Amino acid sequence: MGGQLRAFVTGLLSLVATLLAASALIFLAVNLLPGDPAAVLLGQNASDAALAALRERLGLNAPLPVQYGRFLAGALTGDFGQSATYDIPVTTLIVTRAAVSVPLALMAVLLCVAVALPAAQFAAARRGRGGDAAVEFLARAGLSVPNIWLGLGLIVLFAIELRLVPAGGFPGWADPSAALAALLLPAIALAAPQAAILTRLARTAIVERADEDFVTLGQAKGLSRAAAVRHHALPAALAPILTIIGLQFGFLLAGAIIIETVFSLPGLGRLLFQAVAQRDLPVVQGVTLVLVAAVVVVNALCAALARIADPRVAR
Amino acid sequence: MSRLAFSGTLVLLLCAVAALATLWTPHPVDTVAIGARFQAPSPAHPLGTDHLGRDLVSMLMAGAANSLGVAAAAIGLGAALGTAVGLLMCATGGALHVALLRASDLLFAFPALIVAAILATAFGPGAGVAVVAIGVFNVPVFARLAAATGAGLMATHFADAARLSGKGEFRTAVEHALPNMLPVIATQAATQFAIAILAEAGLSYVGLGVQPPDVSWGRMLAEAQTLVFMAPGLALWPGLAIALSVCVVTAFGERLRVQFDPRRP
Amino acid sequence: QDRLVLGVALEPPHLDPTAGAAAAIDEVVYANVFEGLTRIASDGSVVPGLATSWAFSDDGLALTLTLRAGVTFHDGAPFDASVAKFALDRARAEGAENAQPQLFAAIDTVDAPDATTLIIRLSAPDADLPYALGWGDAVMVHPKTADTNKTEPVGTGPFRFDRWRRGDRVALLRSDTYWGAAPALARVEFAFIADPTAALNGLLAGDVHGFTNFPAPEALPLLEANPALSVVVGTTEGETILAINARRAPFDQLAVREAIAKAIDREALVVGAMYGTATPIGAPVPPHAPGYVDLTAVNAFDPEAARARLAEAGVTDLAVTIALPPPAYARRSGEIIAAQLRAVGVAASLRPVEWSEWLTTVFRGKDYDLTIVAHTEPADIEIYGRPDYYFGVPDATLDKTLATYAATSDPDARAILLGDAQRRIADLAVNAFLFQLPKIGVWDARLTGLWQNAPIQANDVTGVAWGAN
Amino acid sequence: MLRLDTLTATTAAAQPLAGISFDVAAGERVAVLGASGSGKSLMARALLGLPPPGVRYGGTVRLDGEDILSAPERRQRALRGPAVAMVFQEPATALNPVQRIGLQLEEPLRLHRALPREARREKVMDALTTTGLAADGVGPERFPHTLSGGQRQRVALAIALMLSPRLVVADEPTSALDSVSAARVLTLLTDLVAASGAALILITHDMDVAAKLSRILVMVEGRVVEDRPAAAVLSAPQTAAARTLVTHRALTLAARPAPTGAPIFTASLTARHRGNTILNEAAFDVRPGERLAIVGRSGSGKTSLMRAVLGLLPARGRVTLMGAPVTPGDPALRAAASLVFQDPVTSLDPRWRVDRIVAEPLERTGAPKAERQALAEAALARVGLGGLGARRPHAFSGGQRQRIAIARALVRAPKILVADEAVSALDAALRAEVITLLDTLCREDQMALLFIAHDLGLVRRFADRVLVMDGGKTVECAPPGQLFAAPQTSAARALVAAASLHQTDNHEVHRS
Ligand SMILES: Nc1ncnc2c1ncn2[C@@H]1O[C@H](COP(=O)(O)OP(=O)(O)OP(=O)(O)O)[C@@H](O)[C@H]1O
Ligand SMILES: Nc1ncnc2c1ncn2[C@@H]1O[C@H](COP(=O)(O)OP(=O)(O)OP(=O)(O)O)[C@@H](O)[C@H]1O
Ligand SMILES: [Mg+2]
Ligand SMILES: [Mg+2]
Repeated sequence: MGGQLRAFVTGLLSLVATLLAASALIFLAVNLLPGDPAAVLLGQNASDAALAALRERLGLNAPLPVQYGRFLAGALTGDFGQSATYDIPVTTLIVTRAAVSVPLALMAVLLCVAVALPAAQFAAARRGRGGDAAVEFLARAGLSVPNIWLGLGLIVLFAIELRLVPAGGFPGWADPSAALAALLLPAIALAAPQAAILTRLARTAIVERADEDFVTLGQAKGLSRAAAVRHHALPAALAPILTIIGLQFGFLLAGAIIIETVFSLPGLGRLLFQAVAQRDLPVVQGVTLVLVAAVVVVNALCAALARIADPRVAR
Repeated sequence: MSRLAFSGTLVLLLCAVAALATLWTPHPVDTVAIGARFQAPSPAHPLGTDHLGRDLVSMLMAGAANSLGVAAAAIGLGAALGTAVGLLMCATGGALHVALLRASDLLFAFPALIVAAILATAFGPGAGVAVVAIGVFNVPVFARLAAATGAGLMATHFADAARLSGKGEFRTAVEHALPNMLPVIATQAATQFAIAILAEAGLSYVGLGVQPPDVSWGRMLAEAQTLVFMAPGLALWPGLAIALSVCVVTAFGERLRVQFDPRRP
Repeated sequence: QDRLVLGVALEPPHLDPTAGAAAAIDEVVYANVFEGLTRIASDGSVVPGLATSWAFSDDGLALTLTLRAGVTFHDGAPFDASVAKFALDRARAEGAENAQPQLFAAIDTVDAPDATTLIIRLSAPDADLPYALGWGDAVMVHPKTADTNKTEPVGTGPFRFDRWRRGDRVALLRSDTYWGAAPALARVEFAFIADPTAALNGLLAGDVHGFTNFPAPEALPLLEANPALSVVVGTTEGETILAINARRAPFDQLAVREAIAKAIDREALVVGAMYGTATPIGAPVPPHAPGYVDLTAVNAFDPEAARARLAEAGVTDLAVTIALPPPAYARRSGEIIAAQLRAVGVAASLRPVEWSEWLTTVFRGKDYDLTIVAHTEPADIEIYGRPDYYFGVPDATLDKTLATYAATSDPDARAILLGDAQRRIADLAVNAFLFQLPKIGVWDARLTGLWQNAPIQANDVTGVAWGAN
Repeated sequence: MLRLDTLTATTAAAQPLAGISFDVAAGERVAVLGASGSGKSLMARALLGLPPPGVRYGGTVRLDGEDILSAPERRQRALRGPAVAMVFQEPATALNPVQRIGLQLEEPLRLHRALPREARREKVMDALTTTGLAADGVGPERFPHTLSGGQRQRVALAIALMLSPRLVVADEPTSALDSVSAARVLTLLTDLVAASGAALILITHDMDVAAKLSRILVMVEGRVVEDRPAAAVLSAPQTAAARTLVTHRALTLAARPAPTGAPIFTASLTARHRGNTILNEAAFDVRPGERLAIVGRSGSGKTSLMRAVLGLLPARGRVTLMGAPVTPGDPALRAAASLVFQDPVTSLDPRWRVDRIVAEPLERTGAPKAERQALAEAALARVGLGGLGARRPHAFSGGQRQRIAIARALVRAPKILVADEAVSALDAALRAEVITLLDTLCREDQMALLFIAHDLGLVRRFADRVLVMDGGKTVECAPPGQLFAAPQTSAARALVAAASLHQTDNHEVHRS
């Protein structure tokens, strides 16, 4: 127990250290960039006095270390300050955007897993035969098609031609079915390449174990090849697969900017992107921190799950 | 011809086209001829012309040079740095090892597009920024791989033998772990190269990739988006070019993996 | 049907038009949520708003306005002269967050002798004041709600604010307390769609009913062919220019600036970058403005002459960088202009920049060679007389003409002065003038009442209705 | 009962089984012997009709007249488990690492017997009891990684016997185990199979094991070259292959005087790893020319002790070299002592030329390159590989590779050679070759030899003294004669008992 507590505490400390490093890095980077949020807000005809007043109000006149200190102090209480552009609490902004990004990433991961694991297992059980080659072909195709293309194709087919779902935008969670419909196409477009990657990696992971004696033993007990792969090789390969899924989730959460743009979804990725363009430092800081934290936490979670899936990994 | 040789030949062919384009294209790609835009395929322009009247074949060739060049440079950067970091992790223990591990995790957690956005604002968007952004994203990938592979190699008896010969950890890592992990690194590099081609397209889509007057497949694709209904070829060809090269390169990577697979019969 | 979803390209940072430069704010709230004392109509004329009438004193140093009675804000607070005085004083205060302080520069004091009379006293005559009062930056706000308008705008307009899902849309609802005729629409949503492809898809899929400013002119042939959609190309107040930094050698030489102007094929540019929807210009005045002079023949496209001018100036191996802000017109024009400059031997490279960087580096820092931008403020030729503006060639003649123009209120005299100013600017090749930015409206063919032109950056939906079919 | 008729196995490139025919009667117990790669495992898998990927079987495998190979998949599955069962070689991979053993034991029952859950549970508990696992405190809730190798093999055995099959095929079930565990598993296997009346086909490389079964099959390159009663094969092998297998059990070593003089090397070390004590004041001393054998069951700390002495494993304690104290891993110590690893495959960097590998220990001595080359060449010549330095390790056989490793260890003319199971991965012929070389070195160069061995037969013949380890401690040290005759500690007694199980009367010790 003591060991576990220690591991937990060191894990927590290293998470905090990671976040500190991330925040310092992003703070410095954004501050060194040319461009001034006050100028963006007030435009070409603003007077110098008005600019100075706004800069003061936004807290941009304080020395950098002081600004950073303020930011840290706020972050500790979950308060990332006011957005310079929107003039509302960054936390509120993150929460509303996360209401799009998190479900989108979750849907994509679910889709991805739902497609990739059966496909991988199917291919692994038929290694070197037609089914395997077909899965490999599809996976490679899925990986190769540029994301933008796929998104556009889905929109043209399902939104413009068939009018089944909207082409973009997000109606909010007040009407859950409308919200899910709005996220469906983006989730598919987002999931496709990831599913292709996961299929190939999972197939390899399963195949690596499919030759082990315990899988053959399953067959020697009277299981069919496919069942032996399903019951024995797949569970044994689950730990590395979970690790991959964890990495993918992090990527989907933060890396969906292109899909968010194509489907004009108000997600975290686009918020962050726009905040960089507008030098909205509190938002850049807050969102980056939340994303990095989410990635680290999700990866830790998947590592924990992997540990459950494979008792050998547990220390 | 073996499948490895076949896919290798295709990759070489791709590179040859890209290399050729840096010296010569059938038509210039840095001039515009508005009067000649949206031309249908003809003997002079086998795939027609784009929205600025430029020859699509020439654009695809020039695009290959930039798209593949960015991908190759980025993976070169990522693989070299990542492998070095991974080796360092193998050769060190204690605080430095943990620090490197954390730093690599941190890099991995950072949204790559944001790194690109920040770099682009600082230095102006362009091929260089794309290379660095994609490269940085790849550093932890290779660092992890090198560290994991290297950890196994550093635990082998031949590494022990090197230690018993009086060599330090670092020298052992360089002399024994590094050469033995190269096949794994090369295989991963092929896969990452394919992903980098897609990443370049993505960066171009949000305006952070190669900038005009330079051409890249991603930029061509992005610019053709609103024209799909009127001039579908403008989106079709660069998309196909991306898809095919990703396909060819992943196939090559897969073949390499099989080739180096110790379990290969 | 009484619901309208209108697509707009950019999301406003907040919804207080008196505290920000973003046109996106006005595009949502101007005339819909907030009203000014006067109001700019779809033809660009000044019409009564919350003031029913106004008159200058004979010396032109006082403007007396009669205010509409019985007007209330959406929260029930009454509007009267004291509120108007507050709103104007707030907007023009030293250090106020107002983006257009020059509008109020001439105002000395504001008096509210009774509930429906407002007297504005000026320190110098300003014939444009009634027009200025019609800007979004001069709308009426209530002291109680002024500070919260950014997130919860409360105005006197026909629509009240409902909700804003950031990153997605702002929704407005018909106001029951509006003083005027109730609008036909019960609910208006402004959906923010920045990506041209997404805009096109949204339109084709029926997610949005229209764009007053459609971002993808290249798609117009497709949309025009669609009977369910109306395509209405109008004009804006945006003169798109290739600004030249005359502070920097060799652009301080007239010959070099002329060479640059002559290198540009505006016809090709208008076709290539704007798909023929724009009108070429030769000076910074919109073709639809009174007093406009067609000066496109001055420094018309002539690559040979451009080369010759450069040789004359002794400039060889000229390398320039064109800073390009984010709008598509700038990025697309940049690519074509760079190619055209290369054709006359000028090595042009492009540097895409974000607005934040453009404003600090190019606009305030004046650190650039060339840049492409549209100056969208209405009647803004006065910027050519500003001594420390980011572009401009010092010229006493021009300064004098512009000063006289500002102080003159007689329309005919103004037109003559404006013509002189245009000619002088064109002759000096202060900038290379490209085209008047079009307003490309695409909307459901059943909609009526949307503006064709954009004399002001706004989407006044007060008069919009769904047609019969 | 079982009849193989011209069984072949074909791959894309070769025919690893070239027509095998033999019969096995019900209850018969057959040993299959053969060099590595001779096709034993492929033959075994044919009995289940489970070719490895890329392999096709031809011919017939009839079980009570029914051909397993040509039967439909459904029928094959019905036979696997109830009729034929298999035990695999490697305990580390034979069980699903992520499933509790109870489930794995239950699986055959679920697949082939319509039993209620309770009944299945009961049968699982029975199986755990009969295999002695219950007595070890192993319950159905355990995961394989929490079991020792021997315990895992017993679980695998229990799975195989769960449905009382008519034929049990065991593919080297004990070769990865230490002698104590191996003896236990083997006894259990033969006892349980005998009790159930099943036929047994046991693949092994251990003559001593084969000697106890009724029949021996010897395979060479995919053929059965000898098929006779065990006693007959052992006493009068007919083929060259069988002869090699039998004769190399006895090794002829030259007589030598008992080593004398002061210890050249002493150590007493303690090492911990993640809170576990792996070495607990393990101590030894060794004289010039002496061969000190280190024995003990798996995990007792033998390898750890060697690594600690050479500084490859952090440890505390005292080490003296020629009377002077040194730290573990001291350069002087590394100059004087060399190590030969257990596995010739992983101890040579596959990407290096052999002469570079052999010269590696000289790199830090400052000797000029030409001299290093010459020394390396001399060392290679000494192990009989002169002139082959330009090749890379993959171009050598297993025995040759181990000789390269020895050449590397010898290149600095060490006073002490440490060998960690240096011969256990080699087949009998190669083993003899290497041992002869080591023997020569000890005699001629007065080199002290510390060697770890599982093969107690070898220890008895070759060692001057035997050091017994248990739980990280050195518990007993005595000359082999004394130790085998009168073991003092329980650890030593267990080892000796296991050895005598293996040891048959015809095991001769030659000391001429
Ligand atoms: N899946 C396979 N594909 C191709 N060849 C194979 C395959 N499996 C085994 N072989 C070949 O068949 C031959 C016999 O292999 P097998 O595993 O039966 O040997 P073995 O006698 O069991 O050896 P060992 O004692 O090392 O276990 C070898 O040459 C091997 O390379
Ligand atoms: N790197 C390590 N990590 C964890 N445990 C270790 C490590 N090295 C050794 N041990 C533990 O130390 C103990 C002794 O191991 P060692 O390898 O010395 O045994 P051994 O006697 O050589 O066994 P074998 O005969 O199986 O080779 C074992 O319990 C082992 O699990
Ligand atoms: Mg075998
Ligand atoms: Mg050992």
